[in-house]
Amino acid sequence: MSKKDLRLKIDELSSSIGVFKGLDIQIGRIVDDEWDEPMGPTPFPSIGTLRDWDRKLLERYKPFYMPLCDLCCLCTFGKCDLTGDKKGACGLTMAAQQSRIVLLACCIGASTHCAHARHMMNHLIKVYGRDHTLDIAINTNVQAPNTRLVCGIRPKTLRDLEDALDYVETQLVQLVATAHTGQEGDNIDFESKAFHAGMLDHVAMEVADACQISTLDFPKGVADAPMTEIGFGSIDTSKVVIMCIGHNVLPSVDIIDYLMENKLFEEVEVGGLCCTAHDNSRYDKRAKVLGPISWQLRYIRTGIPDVVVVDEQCLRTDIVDEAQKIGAPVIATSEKSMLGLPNRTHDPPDEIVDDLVEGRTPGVLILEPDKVGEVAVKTAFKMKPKRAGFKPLSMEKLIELAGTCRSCIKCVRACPNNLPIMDAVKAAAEGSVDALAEIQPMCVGCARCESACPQNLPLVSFLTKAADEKGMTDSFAIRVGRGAVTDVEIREVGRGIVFGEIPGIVALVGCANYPRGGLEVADIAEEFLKRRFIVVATGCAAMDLALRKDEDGLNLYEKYPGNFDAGGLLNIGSCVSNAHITGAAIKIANIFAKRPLRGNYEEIADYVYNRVGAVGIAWGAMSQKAASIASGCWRLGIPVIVGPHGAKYRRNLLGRADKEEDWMTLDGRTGEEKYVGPVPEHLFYSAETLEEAMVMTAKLSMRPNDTTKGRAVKLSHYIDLHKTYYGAMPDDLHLYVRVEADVPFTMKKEVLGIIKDKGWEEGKIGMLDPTLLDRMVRRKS
Amino acid sequence: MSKKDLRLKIDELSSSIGVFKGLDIQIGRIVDDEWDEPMGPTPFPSIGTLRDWDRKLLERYKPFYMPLCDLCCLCTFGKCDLTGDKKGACGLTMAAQQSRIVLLACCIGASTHCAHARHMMNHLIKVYGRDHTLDIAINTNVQAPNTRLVCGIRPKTLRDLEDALDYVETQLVQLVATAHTGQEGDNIDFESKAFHAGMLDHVAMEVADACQISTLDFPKGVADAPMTEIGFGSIDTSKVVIMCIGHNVLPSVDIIDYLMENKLFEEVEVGGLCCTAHDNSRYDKRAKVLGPISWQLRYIRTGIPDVVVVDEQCLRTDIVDEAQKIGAPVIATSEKSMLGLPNRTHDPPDEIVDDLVEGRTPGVLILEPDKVGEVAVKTAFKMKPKRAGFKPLSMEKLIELAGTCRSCIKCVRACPNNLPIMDAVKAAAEGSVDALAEIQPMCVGCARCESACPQNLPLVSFLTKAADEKGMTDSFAIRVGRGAVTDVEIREVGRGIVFGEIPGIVALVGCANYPRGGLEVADIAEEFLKRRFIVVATGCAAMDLALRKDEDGLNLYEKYPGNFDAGGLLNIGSCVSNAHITGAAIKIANIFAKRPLRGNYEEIADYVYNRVGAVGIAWGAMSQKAASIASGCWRLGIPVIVGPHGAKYRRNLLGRADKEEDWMTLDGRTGEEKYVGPVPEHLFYSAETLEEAMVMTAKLSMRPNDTTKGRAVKLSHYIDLHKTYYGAMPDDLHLYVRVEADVPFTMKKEVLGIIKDKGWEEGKIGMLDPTLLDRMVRRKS
Amino acid sequence: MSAKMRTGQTAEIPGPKKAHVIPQPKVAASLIKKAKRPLLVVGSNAPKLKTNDGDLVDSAIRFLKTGVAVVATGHLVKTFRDRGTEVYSMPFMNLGDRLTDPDWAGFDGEGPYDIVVFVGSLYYMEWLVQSGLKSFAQDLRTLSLSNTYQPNASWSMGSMPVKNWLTALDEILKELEEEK
Amino acid sequence: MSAKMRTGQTAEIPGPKKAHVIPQPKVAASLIKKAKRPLLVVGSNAPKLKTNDGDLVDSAIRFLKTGVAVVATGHLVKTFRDRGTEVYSMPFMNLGDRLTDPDWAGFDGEGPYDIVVFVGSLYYMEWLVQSGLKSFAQDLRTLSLSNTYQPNASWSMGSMPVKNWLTALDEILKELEEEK
Ligand code: SF4
Ligand code: SF4
Ligand code: SF4
Ligand code: SF4
Ligand code: SF4
Ligand code: SF4
Ligand code: SF4
Ligand code: SF4
Repeated sequence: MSKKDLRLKIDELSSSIGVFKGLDIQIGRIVDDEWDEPMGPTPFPSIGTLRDWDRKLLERYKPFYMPLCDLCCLCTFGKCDLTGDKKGACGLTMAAQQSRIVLLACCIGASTHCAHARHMMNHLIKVYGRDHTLDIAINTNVQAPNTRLVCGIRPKTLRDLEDALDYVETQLVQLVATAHTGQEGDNIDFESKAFHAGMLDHVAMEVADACQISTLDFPKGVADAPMTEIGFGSIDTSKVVIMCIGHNVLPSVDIIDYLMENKLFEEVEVGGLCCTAHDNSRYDKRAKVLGPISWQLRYIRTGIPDVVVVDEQCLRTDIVDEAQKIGAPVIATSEKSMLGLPNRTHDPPDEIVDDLVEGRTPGVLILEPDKVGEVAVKTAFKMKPKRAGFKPLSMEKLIELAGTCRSCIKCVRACPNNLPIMDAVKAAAEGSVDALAEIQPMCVGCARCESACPQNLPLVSFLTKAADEKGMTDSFAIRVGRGAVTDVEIREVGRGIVFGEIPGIVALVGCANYPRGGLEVADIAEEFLKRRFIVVATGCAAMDLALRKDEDGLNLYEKYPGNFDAGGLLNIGSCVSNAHITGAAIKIANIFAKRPLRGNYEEIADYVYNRVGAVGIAWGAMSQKAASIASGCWRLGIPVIVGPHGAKYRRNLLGRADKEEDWMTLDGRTGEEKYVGPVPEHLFYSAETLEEAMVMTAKLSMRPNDTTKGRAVKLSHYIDLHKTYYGAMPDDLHLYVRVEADVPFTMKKEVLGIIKDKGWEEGKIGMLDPTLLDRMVRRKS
Repeated sequence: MSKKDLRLKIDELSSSIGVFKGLDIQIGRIVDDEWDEPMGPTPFPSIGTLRDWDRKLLERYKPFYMPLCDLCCLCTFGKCDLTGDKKGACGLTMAAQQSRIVLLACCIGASTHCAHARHMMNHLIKVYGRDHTLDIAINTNVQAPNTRLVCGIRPKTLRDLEDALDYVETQLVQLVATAHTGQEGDNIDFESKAFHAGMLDHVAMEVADACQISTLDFPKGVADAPMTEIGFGSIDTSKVVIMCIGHNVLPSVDIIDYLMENKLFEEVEVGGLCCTAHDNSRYDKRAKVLGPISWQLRYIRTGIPDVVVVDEQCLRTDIVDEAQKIGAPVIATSEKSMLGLPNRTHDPPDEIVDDLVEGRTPGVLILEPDKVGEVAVKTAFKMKPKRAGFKPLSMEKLIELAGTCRSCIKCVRACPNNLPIMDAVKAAAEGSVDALAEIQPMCVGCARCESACPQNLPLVSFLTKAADEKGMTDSFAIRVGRGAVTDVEIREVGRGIVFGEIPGIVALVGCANYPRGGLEVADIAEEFLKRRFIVVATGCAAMDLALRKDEDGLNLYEKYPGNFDAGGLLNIGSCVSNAHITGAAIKIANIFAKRPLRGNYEEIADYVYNRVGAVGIAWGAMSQKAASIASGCWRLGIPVIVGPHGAKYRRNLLGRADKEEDWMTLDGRTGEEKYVGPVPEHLFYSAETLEEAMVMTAKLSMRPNDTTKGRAVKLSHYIDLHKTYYGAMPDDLHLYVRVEADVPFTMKKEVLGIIKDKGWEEGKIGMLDPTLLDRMVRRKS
Repeated sequence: MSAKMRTGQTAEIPGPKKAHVIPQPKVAASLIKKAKRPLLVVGSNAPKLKTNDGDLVDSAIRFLKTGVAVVATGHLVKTFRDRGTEVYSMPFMNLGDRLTDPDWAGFDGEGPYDIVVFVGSLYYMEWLVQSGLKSFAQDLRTLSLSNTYQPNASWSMGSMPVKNWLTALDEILKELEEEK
Repeated sequence: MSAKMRTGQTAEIPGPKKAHVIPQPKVAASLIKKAKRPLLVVGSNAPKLKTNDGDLVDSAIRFLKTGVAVVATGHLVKTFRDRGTEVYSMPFMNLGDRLTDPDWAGFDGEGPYDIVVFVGSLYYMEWLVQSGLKSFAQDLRTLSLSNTYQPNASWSMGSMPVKNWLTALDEILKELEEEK
């Protein structure tokens, strides 16, 4: 399958059926004839193709911009002051500049996944061949739903995935170009382009995960994926310790393979941070998960790792300096993160090991994954005894150093969360590290406090030591990433979701830039698991929710099953596995509702938006990847909630519940336009507190298509959560109750009383076959 | 030719030689067997392949960073304070962040050209077919030298160019990914990646220009390309006026074709701004060039255009508002710049015209170039009489408005060049617009003054009106863009350039963000033309140098010939034509010196760096494209000078003439390392004044390989310019005189006296077969 | 530069358009007093901030009693309710968005607010919302009463020690109460 | 905020690390006097800036006579030469770069400068060079003597009317000359 037409002119060709001379073959677009689904209207959409759909959403959910800076500094005309109604030297407005930065962030995010996919693909094709068959999930025909939906192709081999990547790359370059000075000028057009980047990102992520699942034999959508351990306590420090950081599993695979082949796994701990950890454990459950991105520094400061292997994305960019401090060599493995290290790809492994062990270089760059295993393992074995003398910060030293604090409060001002470090340091100087230990779980490990400290106090080490002292460095169970949701699962729950009887799907995704620590993610998960939502998780969030045990010593992974059904808790996998979450929504439309998938983006998005009560929560969203992942959800009509730091993405997309005219929706049966209420109220929303986020999640799970039974279930959760956290009934119930039957049975009297006081009348809010697309009306008539 | 291997499995194939069933063809990489040049070491280099070469350059030319901001604001961990030795929450240093922004700028720039190329290519293939033969320049075998050098392919058809674009896109996505939080950490690795983006940009530009030259029959490297007119005076305002802005010629081509087919060209003026103007005039010399980017607003404020057609890049993003003010409809034609306008691509032309003429919409979006011509022309004809009533700012009104100035000085503080607008406005209030008229040529037309003015005075209109009043809006000759330098020309001048007898090639390129007006570009051009350098120009610079006449009423294009030889002045063309400038340098190595070209980047760059005395000057460099174009020059070893605003690119790449050890160079004959003097001294350099830039240009034209005769010529220019502008002999001549014979004959005594006082000794500075590459030594032995 | 200009977080730099520093509590009080429809926005940090009245929620209730409309963001309204006081409740983001709409007639539908006073929010979140208002609600006057300078407001208290801030807050309230 | 803190161009915002404003000419003079190896950097705008001595080039020559080393950037050295005075000459960018090198021993090879004083440069170019020095020559003390605040210097004159600036410059020079 190729997206281009093709002409071959070959002087001599020898093939299995004979030898041809002067062969001249011309072939147009080669399509997959075996796929009987006809091509939809928008295969391989370009940057403007889905603009109308985007504008429909963006008219409802208008951007509220919060500039992170008054200026634009992107060209030498600048810096330009854009405050108020001032324009830049290129004519740009503040609104356009904010959306331009959103677009750039989404482009960087999507490029990151796409580049990662391309890099892996090249390697995997070398090893497994271009014709390697894709095998992504058990019991599943609709593999790679994002790719099918967007590209209109049905990938069967690695080769087919390359076509999807080609397309994503071409489009991303178009989008990045748009950010050039003097191109796009309209903020809504910028937003639409950001949506495009997000959609592309989900294709890129799907490709990345599809190729690694298929070749490396990761769990293929199984509910009972194996358990492994997470947390500092999971590492047996008497063993040799290799720490792997990043997102590209290939170098780690080589480490694991080398350990297996050489029967050394018993003597070595392979601990990962960030998505490499997820993917290592998907490859071999003996690989341990140390924790999310925010734990890198913390873990290095323990002094335990004997060698640090980094690949790409979400690394501490000062990792070489930090590893040097504990005498651990660094092995960099990606052209994207070369970290200034000498390229030793083509040198004999033993020479490299020798140079690392002798400290002739703080680290090396090895671009061939097949060489990383040997070098990393040999180096680690030799370093272990050499490093035996390393002493991490002692309690005495901590207290002594704490005494030198000048009370300048620079640490607090530098801390993204304004954590009260100064006071804790002063308490430590008096001998008590309780305050430090209390801070530690809320610390995102960024070391800005250290950087700002005029006394150069190693404050992150202070926190780590204090927490350790208090026994806060435990080990927890984590089910390894299972990958996609299977067709069979979709078939079973589709109805419940679409008609609202399963109250919703809550997706806990993204990074660890939490306002008050990662345990809040466990709080959210537990709240919605108890309420029998389906809870899916990926990336750092899938790790953080594991980090609390109940009285019985069990954590959420141990208490809730891993299948895609009400009350299920699914670790989907690493960041690239996020594509399976949108993929599940798409498959509900395709498999359950039989909507055509192929190149049919608008109809599917319209379906998901109006019928699938899914809500994404990226409580600690930090990165450009998080931005593009969210953006891909928006275009598909899935609302996303972020924590307070998420407001730094520069805008929210907010609906106006008070404007009836904003919520007019077509009835697919009649073509009539009807008010459906503000469902879902927002598309992108930054919550100030966890409690606010939970109540909002319940509210955002409502959809116009809910049956009365479904709406009643959803309302009951909304009301219940609201009562708990806001201390009263919600005051907007009149916007969500369509008919009396929508009201949860046990609350009927109370609710009807309230809403009638607000002038509620039955039938004002329509119950219909909801769609935003004109052409969907005819389809039904 | 395809960069991928290929497998075809076709159930039934009918071809000219028969019908095949069950055909299964597997083909590996298909190479161009007719090209007998063997493949070099680095075809299709990835983002790390040329890192060693980059590091060689970057060790000599270290970045001097000038942060435009103390902070990083690229993720939600931020904003991070990076001043001093502080690090961001991701571990990033200030140096790394600055180089990361440089990389991002270069990626945006290269993406812009690549996206433009892809967009044109798709259209041109539709019209001309994928097999359309490339025909880029007369008397030329080495077509597309950048593509040959970088990709190792020899493009012959549009199809072949697509392979180059595929590669560029893949690489750009890798580079953009690198800018993600937590990927690259080393500033020099970021710089190397920025070089990579620059190199890719030259391939993308070459592809873009190659495809339009070949299909639209632009001048193909002819010295005597036709003359057209530039300047406001070039437009006959009694005619219907269509104004085209941007960089993509296709919609304008359709306008011109429509005028031709309907025999309307006599009644219509088609005036272009920015590169669309260049390319329009390459297509048909009857198209007029209004001026560079900075004249957009100015020209609109005259009220003359009847319709404004915009395509992409370098637009005023507020063009719709501005056009509205003069009652001219806007036709947007690119998905990249949709400007919030309704998409009317699929509506009947007359309906669109009607809506525009009746003012039902301020503009429309038409994505099919084939429809733009009809709509633009018909609309313009109907608007002309309707707009007859439009009155631009009158002198009385100007004076009246000027009287309302509050003397708040906000306009001056907002002006990028601190032009004394307030005083000029106050003088105008008193009745004299002389001061306003004096400011106008130095004004970059950015309207930041207007934007800042609390009285909302239309200051740009003030300036335009005042200048018009003083008769400063003339018309000038401009030779249209000729395209590539031909092989024959290269053969003729190669020797003179490589041995230094032609003192140098000065490339005047880039945008119009001048510190003191565009006429400075004419000053530079004239200075070096008189000195018999080869002067090549593109983009806005090629326009600005036309804008002054001498006493005899002649401008530089009229006084100097258009061939690539000493004293020649070449308008190469639009921004994408910049690839022909690097292409010429590459071809000198290949054609004159017979160095192999194919996939052989390092050797060719080493050759150009050490032997070809080319200097780029982007006096008004503004855009991200200018950044990436310059970056492509750096990797090839061509130094670039920018004006003072260019320092806002955040860093210079500066050599240290005082450090002998930095200038050690291998002798290709012996392998010995010798000191060669600081030639060229800098790689990227921001000059404060024009005079400084001119003296530096002469200095930077020296190369280690200069013959004594060549060095003497170059030194004589350097000395002469230095005496003129610095009032004395340079004090660094001892670094450039290698042997007595290097000293210009007429200055022998004086110079030798001076340098001997400085301890100069003959022979200390080596004369050798210079190379930075170890492997080049063996090659010669 | 005066210590008062120091921002609440290191990297939060004031831009070309910056808040006026409130020189004295009286000035803040008179800004509020002069307004016809003032709105006090109380952020979710309020219960953690001790004041002379107890905590910032208690102080906000004092504001309410002087006739200033009060809205709690996050889920803070529960704390008010727990203390027997009903105030408006709205997510901070929604509120920021509504305030950029000149047609929004306020919680009571009586018309737009003419001064919006902020207190008790997360520093960076208020910074951002104020930034949105600075550019997109240019006619709205905003006042930040935290003890750290908020550059994006129209007026802001300067950064000051907690003790001074407590006194200042008290003085403002007293001024408002006197008027009553 | 005090008028003195207003930057020379609207969008040039002071960052977290900002120049101290020189409260009085004397302070500037004493900073220079106390230095062992002061360097005055004179930018290419100098001839256009009229001072009590004639123009800024003339004033720079007065500085030179008090023993301060002077370097002219751009091609300004010609103006000095035309007036019969020899000063150092170096492109502004080069100079910035050298100043970040702690091993650079100055124009006379006698060792690093301990205070670098700027005057007469294009506002934005000085802003940028000072920014480079702020982060990459942290131990270098810099002083900007223009009449607009330069936030990236260690010390800067505040923004002030030209008249006041002329007087201030004169006072600084007189202080330096007295010492001689
Ligand atoms: S891109 Fe536009 S707004 Fe930004 S700095 Fe350049 S001219 Fe100013
Ligand atoms: S490391 Fe922790 S305590 Fe320090 S600044 Fe970062 S979040 Fe705050
Ligand atoms: S920054 Fe360092 S010295 Fe200052 S208060 Fe914090 S710990 Fe103490
Ligand atoms: S946009 Fe960011 S980098 Fe640019 S000036 Fe503002 S804070 Fe600084
Ligand atoms: S990318 Fe790094 S330096 Fe920049 S804001 Fe994010 S954490 Fe801070
Ligand atoms: S339009 Fe001209 S005068 Fe006005 S700010 Fe721009 S450059 Fe200065
Ligand atoms: S900004 Fe306007 S009012 Fe102020 S000085 Fe300039 S022209 Fe006059
Ligand atoms: S030279 Fe610069 S401003 Fe001019 S058209 Fe090209 S990119 Fe635009």
